[in-house]
This record gives sequence, C-alpha cells and structure tokens, in this order.
Amino acid sequence: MTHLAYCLAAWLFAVGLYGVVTSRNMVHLIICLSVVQSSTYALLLAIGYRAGAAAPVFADIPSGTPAVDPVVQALMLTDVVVEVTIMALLLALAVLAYERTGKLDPNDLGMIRG
Amino acid sequence: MLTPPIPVALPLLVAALLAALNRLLPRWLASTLAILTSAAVGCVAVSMLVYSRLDPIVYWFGGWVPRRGAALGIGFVIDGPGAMLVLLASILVTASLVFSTRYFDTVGTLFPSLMLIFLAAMSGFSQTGDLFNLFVFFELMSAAAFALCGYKSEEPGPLQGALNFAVTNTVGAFLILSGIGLIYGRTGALNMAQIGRALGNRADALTLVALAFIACGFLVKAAIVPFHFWLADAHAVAPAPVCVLFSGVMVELGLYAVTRVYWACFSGILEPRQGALRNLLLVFGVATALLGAVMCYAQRHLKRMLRTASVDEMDLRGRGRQIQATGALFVLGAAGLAGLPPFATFWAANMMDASARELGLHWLPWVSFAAATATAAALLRFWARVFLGWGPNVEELPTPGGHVRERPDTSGGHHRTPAAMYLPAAGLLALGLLAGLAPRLTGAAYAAAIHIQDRGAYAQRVLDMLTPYPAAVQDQPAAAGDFARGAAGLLLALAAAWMTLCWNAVRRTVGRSPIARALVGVLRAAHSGIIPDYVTWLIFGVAAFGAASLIWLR
Amino acid sequence: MRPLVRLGLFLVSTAVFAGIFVAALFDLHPLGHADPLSATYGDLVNSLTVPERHITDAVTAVNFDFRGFDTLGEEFIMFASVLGAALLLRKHADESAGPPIDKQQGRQITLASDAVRLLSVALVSPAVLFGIYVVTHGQVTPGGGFQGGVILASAPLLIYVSGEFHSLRRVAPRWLVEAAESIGAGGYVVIGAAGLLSANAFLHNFLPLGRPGDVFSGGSVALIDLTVGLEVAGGFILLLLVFLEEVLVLRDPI
Amino acid sequence: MIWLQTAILIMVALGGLAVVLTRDPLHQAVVASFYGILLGLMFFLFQAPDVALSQIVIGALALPLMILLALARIRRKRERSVP
Repeated sequence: MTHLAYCLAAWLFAVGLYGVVTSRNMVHLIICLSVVQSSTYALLLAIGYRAGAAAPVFADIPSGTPAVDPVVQALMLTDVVVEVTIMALLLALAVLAYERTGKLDPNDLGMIRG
Repeated sequence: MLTPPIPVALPLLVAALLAALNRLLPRWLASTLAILTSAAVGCVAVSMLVYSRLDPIVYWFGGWVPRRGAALGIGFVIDGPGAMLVLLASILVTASLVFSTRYFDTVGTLFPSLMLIFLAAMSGFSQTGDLFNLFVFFELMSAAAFALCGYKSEEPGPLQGALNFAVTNTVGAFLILSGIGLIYGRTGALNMAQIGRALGNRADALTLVALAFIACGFLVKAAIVPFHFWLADAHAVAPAPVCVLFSGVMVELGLYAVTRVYWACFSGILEPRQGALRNLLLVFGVATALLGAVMCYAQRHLKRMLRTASVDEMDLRGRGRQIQATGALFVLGAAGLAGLPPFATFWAANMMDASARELGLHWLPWVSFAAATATAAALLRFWARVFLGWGPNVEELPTPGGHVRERPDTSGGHHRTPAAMYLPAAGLLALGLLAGLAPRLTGAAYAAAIHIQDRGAYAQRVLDMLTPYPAAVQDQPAAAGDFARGAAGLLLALAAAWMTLCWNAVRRTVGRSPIARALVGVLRAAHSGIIPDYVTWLIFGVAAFGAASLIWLR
Repeated sequence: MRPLVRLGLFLVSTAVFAGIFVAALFDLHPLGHADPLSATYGDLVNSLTVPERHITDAVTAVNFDFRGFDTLGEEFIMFASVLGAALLLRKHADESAGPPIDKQQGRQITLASDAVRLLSVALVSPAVLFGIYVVTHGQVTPGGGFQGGVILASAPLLIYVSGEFHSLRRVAPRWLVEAAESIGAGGYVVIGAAGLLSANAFLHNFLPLGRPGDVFSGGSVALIDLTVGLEVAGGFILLLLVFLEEVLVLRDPI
Repeated sequence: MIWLQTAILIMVALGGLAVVLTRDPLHQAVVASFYGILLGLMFFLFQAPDVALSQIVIGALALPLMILLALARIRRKRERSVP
C-alpha cells in the first residue's frame, strides 16, 4: 500500500500513452489522453494525503485539526475542469478534420498536411 | 506598484470585453482596441525594463508576502530578461495585429481576443516566479495557440497541424505537471526560490527525474530534437501573423523556462555535475542545429522552411544557454538568421562563441557557423528564385511533403501589398537592426546572464526581500575575425544558393547522390505528420534524457 | 515509421520511462507520512485559512485567495478553449447552411417519450437551485464556482433532452451565453483590479470578511465564486451550443 | 479504510486499462464515464471531497457528453456522404 498509490501514477501514464500510440481513431486517442491526465491526479492526490487526517474543510471540525494538504487538491480541482475544455477543443479539431477529409485514423491524417 | 499585473490583467480584460461584444463591435474598432492594448503592454514593459535594471521587481498577488522564508501566495519576479521578453511579445503581437487587419478577409472579434489572451499568457510566463503559475501560463499559451493555429479551419492542413501541435504539447504539459508534483512532494513548496533553497545540494533520483520531466516538457514547446516535430506541421499551416509569434517568441519562451527553472531551483543540486549536464544539453542542441539546417536546405515550401529555420536558430541558442549566454535570448529580436554584423543575432552568436571558447569547446563556433550559413543559404535561395528568377521554373519541382495545395492567405485581388502588411515587417527588421547597433546591449545581456545564474541572491531577493544583486558587468568587444566570419557566412550562403539553383551539375549530383537522397528521405519519413509517431519520439526523448541524467548526473 | 517499428520503439522507451518514474516515486515519502520538512505550504494554508480569511473550506481558500492568480489563469484557459472551439466550428461562407436535420424530408425523428420529457422538465429547477447552492457555498463546504457552474450548465441540457433544440435556443440564445461567459471571465479581472485600487495588491480582499461558516464570509472570495460560476456555466453551455448547432437529432445516441 | 483505499486504487488501475483497450469510441464514452466515477470515488476516499465533486460532475457527465456530441457530428457527416 505504501507505494501503490504512487505506482498507479506511473501505470496510468504508461497505459494512456500506449493507447495514444496504438490508436486508430482520433476520438479514441483523445480519450486516452484523458487517461494520461488522470495519472497526474493520482500523483498529486498521493502526495497530499496524510494518514488519519481529515479533509481540509473546517466547517464541522475546529481549525487546527490535522488535515490533508489543500494545495494539491486546489491544483487538481481547477485542472479537472480546465482540461475537459481542452479535450473539447481537441474534439472540435478532430471532428473538423474528419468533416474536411473523411478520415479519423491518425495514421491516415498524417498524409494530408499542407 | 501598479504596473506588474498590467501586462497580464489588461489584455485579459480587453479580451473578455471583445468577446462579450462579439456581435456589436465593428471590426475596425475591435482591432484598434486590441492594437492599443498590446502597445500599452509594450510601454509598461519598457518602464519595467528601466525599473528592474539594477534590482528585480518582486510583486506578491493578494498581498501575501512570504513569512519566515515561506511563500504563501504567487509572486512575480521581474528582471531584465523577463521584462525584455514581455516587450518582445508585445512588439510582435502588435505587429501581427496590424498585419492581420489586412491579412484576413473575415476577422471577427474572436481572433484579436485570442491574440490578446496569447499575449497575456506570454507576459505572465516571463514574469512569474512560481513553478505552478508557470505551468498555468504555459497551458494558457497553448490553449490560445491551438485555436489560432487551426484558424483557417476550412482547410484540412491547418486542422491536422493544430491537432499534432495540441496532442504533443498536451503530453508535454502532463510531463511538466508530474515533475511539479514530484518537486512539491519533496519540498512542499511551489515558489521557485523556495524550492531552490529546500532542495539544497542533494541530487537523487527524484530531483533528477523531476528536472528531466520539467525540462522535456518545456523543450517540447522550444521544439528541440526529438520534441520538435509538431513545429514542422503547425508552422506550415498557421496563418502568417500567428507564425511570427510561434517562432518569434513562443519557442524562445520554452527555453527561457528551462533556463529559469534550472538556475532558480536545480542549479544547487547539480553544481558538481555542471559539465556533464552541459554535455547532455549540447547533444540535444547540436542535433537540433544540424537537423534544422539540413531540413531547411532541403525544403522548398517557404513557410515550412521558416519553421525549420526557427528550429535551427533556437538550437543555436539552446546550446548557448548553458554557456552563460542566457542573454542571447534577450538580444535576439527579429531577423538576421545568418548572424550578419549589424543584426542583433550577430552579437548573440558572438557571445555564445566567446563563452564556448572560454570553456574550451573550440569546435562549437564552427558548427553554429555551418548551421547558420546553411539556413541563410536556404532563405537566399528562396529569395533569388522568387525575386530574381534564378533557377528552373517552379513547375519542375514537385511539391514536397503534402498533396494538398495551400490556398493563398489573402483571397481577392490586392494588386499591391497593402501598407498594413509590409509596415510591420519593415518595423520588425528595423528593430532587429537597432538592437544590433545599440552599444550597451551586449553588456546588459551579460549582466542578465550573471543575475539569472545567482541562485542564492535570487532567493534572498524573493523570500527575504534583501537586495544583494551585484552590478559587475564588462562589455565584450567584437574581434575583427568575428566580423570576417559574418561576412564570409553571407558570401558562402549566397554561393551555395547560387550553386544549387543555377549550376545544373551540382543540382544533379547533390540531388541524386544516394547518400543525400537517403538522408533527406529518412528525415522526411521521420517528419511523417502522424501523431502516434510524434508521441513515440517524445517519450523516447524523455526516456533518453531521464536515463542519461540518472546515469551521469547522480 | 512502420507500426511494428513504432510499437517496438515505444515499448522500449516507455519501459525506460516507467522505470525512471518509479525510481523517482520511491524517493518520495511513504504514502500518508510526509516528513516534517515537506508540505509546509499546505500546512501553512490549513493553519491560516480560518483565522485570517474566515474561509472554512481550505481548498477554496487556496483557489480563490492564496493562489487566486493561478485560478484567474485557469479560468482563461477555459475561456480560450471555448472561444477556440467556437472559432473553429464557425460557419464558413462557402458552407451551405441548409435546413436543420429534424426539418429535413425523409428523416425519422425519434421523439423522447412523455415520461422522459416530464422527468427532465421536473429536474430543471432542482438542478438550477443545486447549482446556485454549490456556487454560493464554496467558501463554507466543498464546492464552489467550478463545480456549481458545471451543475448549472446541466439545466439547459435537461431542457434539450425534454424539448427541442429551439426551446433550448429560446432559453439560452447564443449571444446571451457568450455575454455571460465573457462577463464571468472579465469580472474576475475586475475584482482583482478592485483589490489593486483599494489595497494596492492585485486580487487583494476588499470586502468585510464576515463570520467563518457563514454564506457571506471570505470577503471578495464569495464574489469570485460567483463570476467563476457564471464563466464555467456559460462556457459549457456555449460548447454545447456550438457542437449542437448542426447536430440536431442527437437524442438517439444519448 | 486502508482496504477500501487499496481496492479503489486497483480498480482505478484496471479502469484506466479498460478505457484504453475499448477501441470503439461509443463504447469507450460509456467506459470513460464509469472511470470518471471511479476516480471521483478515489478522491473521496483520500479526503478530497472538493475534487471528488468536480470529478464526478466532469468525468461522469461533461466529458462523455462532449464525446457523444463529437461522435454525433461525425456520424451525421458519414450519413451525408454515404446516402
């Protein structure tokens, strides 16, 4: 358990990249990128975690109670929301590329550059 | 202390305003507003440049000043190179905005709005002293750049280029974020000065791998071999005003980030191994310079060529980076790829060569000389063919790389080039000349290089609010030999251009010799435009960089 | 590259990459047991958020106060991506507009069943209320502008599922959504500038801090939460609109 | 608690693999939605309720929706070009 959460980060990064490299469909490739991204969440989450500490919300617990690191959580939170819009931008590009060329396979898309 | 947030906040505010009034604002008003905003940022940059001459400006957002050496908020640390990059970005953005008033036939408020966001991101990127904030502006820059790159979305080429750009840069961003996570896990800090202090002098796997991830992530932006593939596709297809920004400043910012992060955070742990790290970066830099030159010479598509030129030019600077000439970043403005005397690039090349000689790397100036000459030859060849009519007719030459012909950027019949299109170009060239003629600039560049490398003083200034910056600067005179080399470079380049164009025998032997063909063939095959290929190269580069640093730097 | 060559190069590189990554990760502190030297930033924030900022959710305090400038950048990443998607998916002059697909001849339209429509209509107002609740309570409990904004954006989606695209257009016309998104994004900068003018530091608090645990606590953080909520909701609805613009019969895949 | 955490970590590891190995994008959107919920659960079990909330809203709702919209547009194009 001690390093399992860390290894999860390396695993998700490698697996997501495997999906990107072997992908035959741009939409599939973009979803695989979101798996690579979840690797960074796993890493940040594991780094900020403190055994036995509470969530960093002091509404019901007194201020000063040991709590997990709020900074990494803030970094993750904005990232979760922001990256989905980047994915939307990528999807828009992929959809348009399909509409202009009729191709979705990244291996075919390489042929049509200007 | 009103000025430091302005280069970021003002363009963002105007961008939001322009987008809100998308349907209401006439086109000319939108572009005028955008140009004025960008020019205002330039003025602020000049004032910051003056103020930060002796002592960097440190600014804390939300008033969160550090307590007992621990940063609570996000701080801007503006010194010479940072302010200079803001100035450069604003000049180029202003020029491209002026240019684009006549360049696109349909320009809504979304284009100037995105350009302003791009400018704000570049400004924040060059000013910040916080590692995660650097990443945020990196992402903001990317988001705006992806959309700008695919602007001509009615054609397939730009879409494909933008996709390649977006996917490789996103993977690079994830690498940077992982590196930042590792560093935060070790130090519990995000401020660069604080990280530098907390890391101390111990180099272990964690710090080295974190450095490798962060450096490789930024090198994707800087388009260093083997992370450079996206630039090939993005540049060939992006609209010209956007291209200027990509190679004029965005690519440099990638190198600036590596420099900044290395000297502020990691220089302590690698102090005993600096030579090894220099050699490692040299391998990447020289590979990029040579590849850039060869590709450039073998290219026929002008924009594709300019793109490889920027790969090559960057790498000259990338190589120089370790060797004291961070300042090169800062003098280099606009033109003069061959490094000819009046241009600022000449001085930059000069400084890098001098520092290379100091370090005993006597072969380096010759490599950079050869690369610069080949690049210049390629450009001159293009110029000679188009404007002087040298060489065979264009129809004889097959269109390389692509099967889709690009539509001209301006449709409709402009009989003469409109003033809005050549004035910015002339202005930029003049600035490049001026920067080269300004007498004290090399001295200032040396001062900047010395400042940026002083990790202890940097941390004291940022975290303890002391002002220990030294002001020892000596100017580096140019030797007659340097001038001679610059002139010889131009002559050689001209000769090479003439030979390949007009001397049929040479053209045949060079063009048909199996070695040259195989070489160019291999290079073209590597630049396939296929995203999985590029991602494979990227991860190969990261693995090579990481493994090499684990073996040699520990 | 040939696919097999590429796969081979990739597998070798990734094995090395994963190896160095794991080597680095094993140098970190064991999970949940940070050494006292590290994590100073997070601990500092935990100790300061209630006494100095009157914000009980430390994550919100980091997002909108301590590192509010980061969030400004993040918000504009979102703004730029949405703007970019809108720019890319714009109609070009040479593209024929044509009638929307569900008005075309010979196209079978599968209407949602009455039960689905009733359920979606019934869900709209709870979604809006819950979204507003999450946006406004960011400084007290988990939640805030980002999460609440996405929940708010789901309300027009429910309208779309229940009715037609046209009723969605009536409720959320494109110009209104664009304006809302831009005002949300610009509002954040304006709040920052207000701090600059009143307290001489960009994004400095300029409102009374209130009582910890109260809805009106945290000073300008509450305002920032609102603008972010507006921006995120507007951004997601705009994405929905630009993707939907021509894909009208979408009900069957959902 | 520690067993729950270990279990969710393993489930996320397998979930990521499942997303990558699902080659058909339409199926993948569904799998990715489940994966988003798993991630949200993981955040919750590691004391990050803020992130969990946004991950569940985004990962289970917004991202799959974007994918479906993109796929719908692609399908429409395909139908038009092959009448």
